[in-house]
Amino acid sequence: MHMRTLIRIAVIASATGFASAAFAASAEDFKAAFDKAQAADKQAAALHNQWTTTESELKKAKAAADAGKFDDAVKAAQEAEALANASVAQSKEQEKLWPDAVVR
Amino acid sequence: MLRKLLIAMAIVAGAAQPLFAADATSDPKAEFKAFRDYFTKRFPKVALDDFVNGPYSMDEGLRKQWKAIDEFPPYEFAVEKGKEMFATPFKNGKSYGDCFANKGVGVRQTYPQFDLKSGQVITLDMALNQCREANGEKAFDYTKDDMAALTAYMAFTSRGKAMDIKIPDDPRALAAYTKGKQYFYTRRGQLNFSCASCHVQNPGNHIRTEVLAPALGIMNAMPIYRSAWGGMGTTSRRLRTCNSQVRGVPLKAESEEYRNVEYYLSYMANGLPISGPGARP
Amino acid sequence: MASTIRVRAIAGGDSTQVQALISHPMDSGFVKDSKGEIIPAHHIDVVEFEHAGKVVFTCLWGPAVSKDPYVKFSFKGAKKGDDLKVSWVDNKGQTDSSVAKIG
Amino acid sequence: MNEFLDVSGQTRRTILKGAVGFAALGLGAGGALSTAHAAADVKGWPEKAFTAKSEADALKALYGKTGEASDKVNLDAPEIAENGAVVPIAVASTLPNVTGIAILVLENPNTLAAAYKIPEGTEASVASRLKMAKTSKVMAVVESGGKLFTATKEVKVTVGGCGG
Repeated sequence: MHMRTLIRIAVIASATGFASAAFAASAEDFKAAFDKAQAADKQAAALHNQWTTTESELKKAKAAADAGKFDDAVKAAQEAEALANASVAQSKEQEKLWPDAVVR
Repeated sequence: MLRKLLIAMAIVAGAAQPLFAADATSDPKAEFKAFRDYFTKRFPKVALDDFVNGPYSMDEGLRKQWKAIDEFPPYEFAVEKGKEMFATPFKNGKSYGDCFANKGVGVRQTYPQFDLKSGQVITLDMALNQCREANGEKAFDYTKDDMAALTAYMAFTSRGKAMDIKIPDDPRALAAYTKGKQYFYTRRGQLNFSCASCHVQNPGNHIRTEVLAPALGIMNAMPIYRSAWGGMGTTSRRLRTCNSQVRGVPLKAESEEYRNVEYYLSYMANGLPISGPGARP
Repeated sequence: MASTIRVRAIAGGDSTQVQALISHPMDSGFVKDSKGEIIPAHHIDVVEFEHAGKVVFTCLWGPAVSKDPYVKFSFKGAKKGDDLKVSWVDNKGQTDSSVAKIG
Repeated sequence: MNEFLDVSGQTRRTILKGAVGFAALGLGAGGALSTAHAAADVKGWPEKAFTAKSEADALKALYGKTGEASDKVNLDAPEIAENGAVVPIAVASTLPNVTGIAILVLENPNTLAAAYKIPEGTEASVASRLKMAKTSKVMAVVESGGKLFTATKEVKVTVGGCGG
């Protein structure tokens, strides 16, 4: 089940990756993508399960936006969002799955 | 991005299928026995008391280097510093010894403790900072050298003493134990590893370049001098490093999760000797 | 601050075994700090062990000796209760010395 | 290990920072080591040997000659280093009249790691801990009767000791 979720996330991520390459992004596009990524990251933080890769993509997005490279910034923000969503999904699945691993 | 997720997926796909039925309730005594049996059956050649030596109980080549290093281990400076700190009174004239049973000598094996008054797990590190604050001193950073030196000295005075962790008859204590267990077996970080992925399923195996330590007795060696750090590290520092290594953002040092997982693991190590401070690659 | 030198010297038979551990960063000059700047080489150059006015062992060390360096050797002619003096100097001119009793 | 906490009582501390001569510490017998200057290597420290890139250059700078392999040089080093930052290496020899022991890590940026002077009455045996940048041959060199004898062993390093 958790396998399938991760695959779904990967597929969505690659699709959005293609989409973002197709047009030139603006500061507004970045802001929208960054806000979404931050919201997802906040959920991960609440679950005490942020990924370091999410944090570095967020930083990358911010740096690209500061440099006016909004295509790159949007792409990084979308990656951050996908990673944050995956970490939230991981936490929710593990909530149910962890007892399976206990040595008995 | 896709590549990163694929890494995570590959690891999920490669993970062993659960061997046991899901059950989130706790029976510490039965789990203690099962945990110990798992390790002693899997590593029949490793003496029970040797598990506390971590990777050195698993690998002959490493063991020889450890023996050479342990002839005069680099953590001696920390033990000496900790001894001096421990003996130096606070500004109010009291000292660390006043905060502990037996003046703090040979008591490390009784930590962490479940404190019925505050309803939470108190680790040795936390008890030391509580002692400082109760006596008008500022708390130490839980990940830095001062705390490592104090705990190194206290561990040294408990060398060879059997870990002696109690779960008082209080639902909050059992809940803390269960939460610690949950933390230990919960996969996290982008690499999708739990503590158990490495230290239950793969002790003795190499991950990247390190030989993984068995979870049984893993807390008995704390604090540790790691060659990779070129210095001492506390339990908090080690746990935070574990999180980073699976690409998870580390929690705050001595956060509730860390204290609970230390409580769980220390209980699992009951009866095994304190070997801290330890030296590790 | 405590001494940077820890010594264990034990007489047994006609020979005395000496082990010493010195607290020193031994920065190689090849490592970068967290800001990406090279940490300049800072290492012990020479350690001398002296018994009864005679140098019994000299270490010449470069930056490839490990942090908190350790050395073990044995020499003849000392007995229990004798003094063994250990001194080091590094490439920044810092020094320390210590006298240990042979046990 | 058990008794070490008592050693400190017998030690005497002398930390002198800055421009202090090595001679000021009364290390009389050193001869060539009798002067020093701040923020520079001690006079007498064989800088040329320690900055040499090849083993031949290092040995020439240190001893003025090169060596030959000998089974009377015993080099004890791990096959796989647990961490390149701390690799325990011991050298011993049954050769007569040993006056010096050196250890070289051939793949390190500078090959000479440590050299030891062995006066009469001191045994031809030394153990220390060295840094290794990567997998490398380690060479033990023993100076005996004015000649150099060597032993070599490869040590695998998976975590380098120069990266911090």
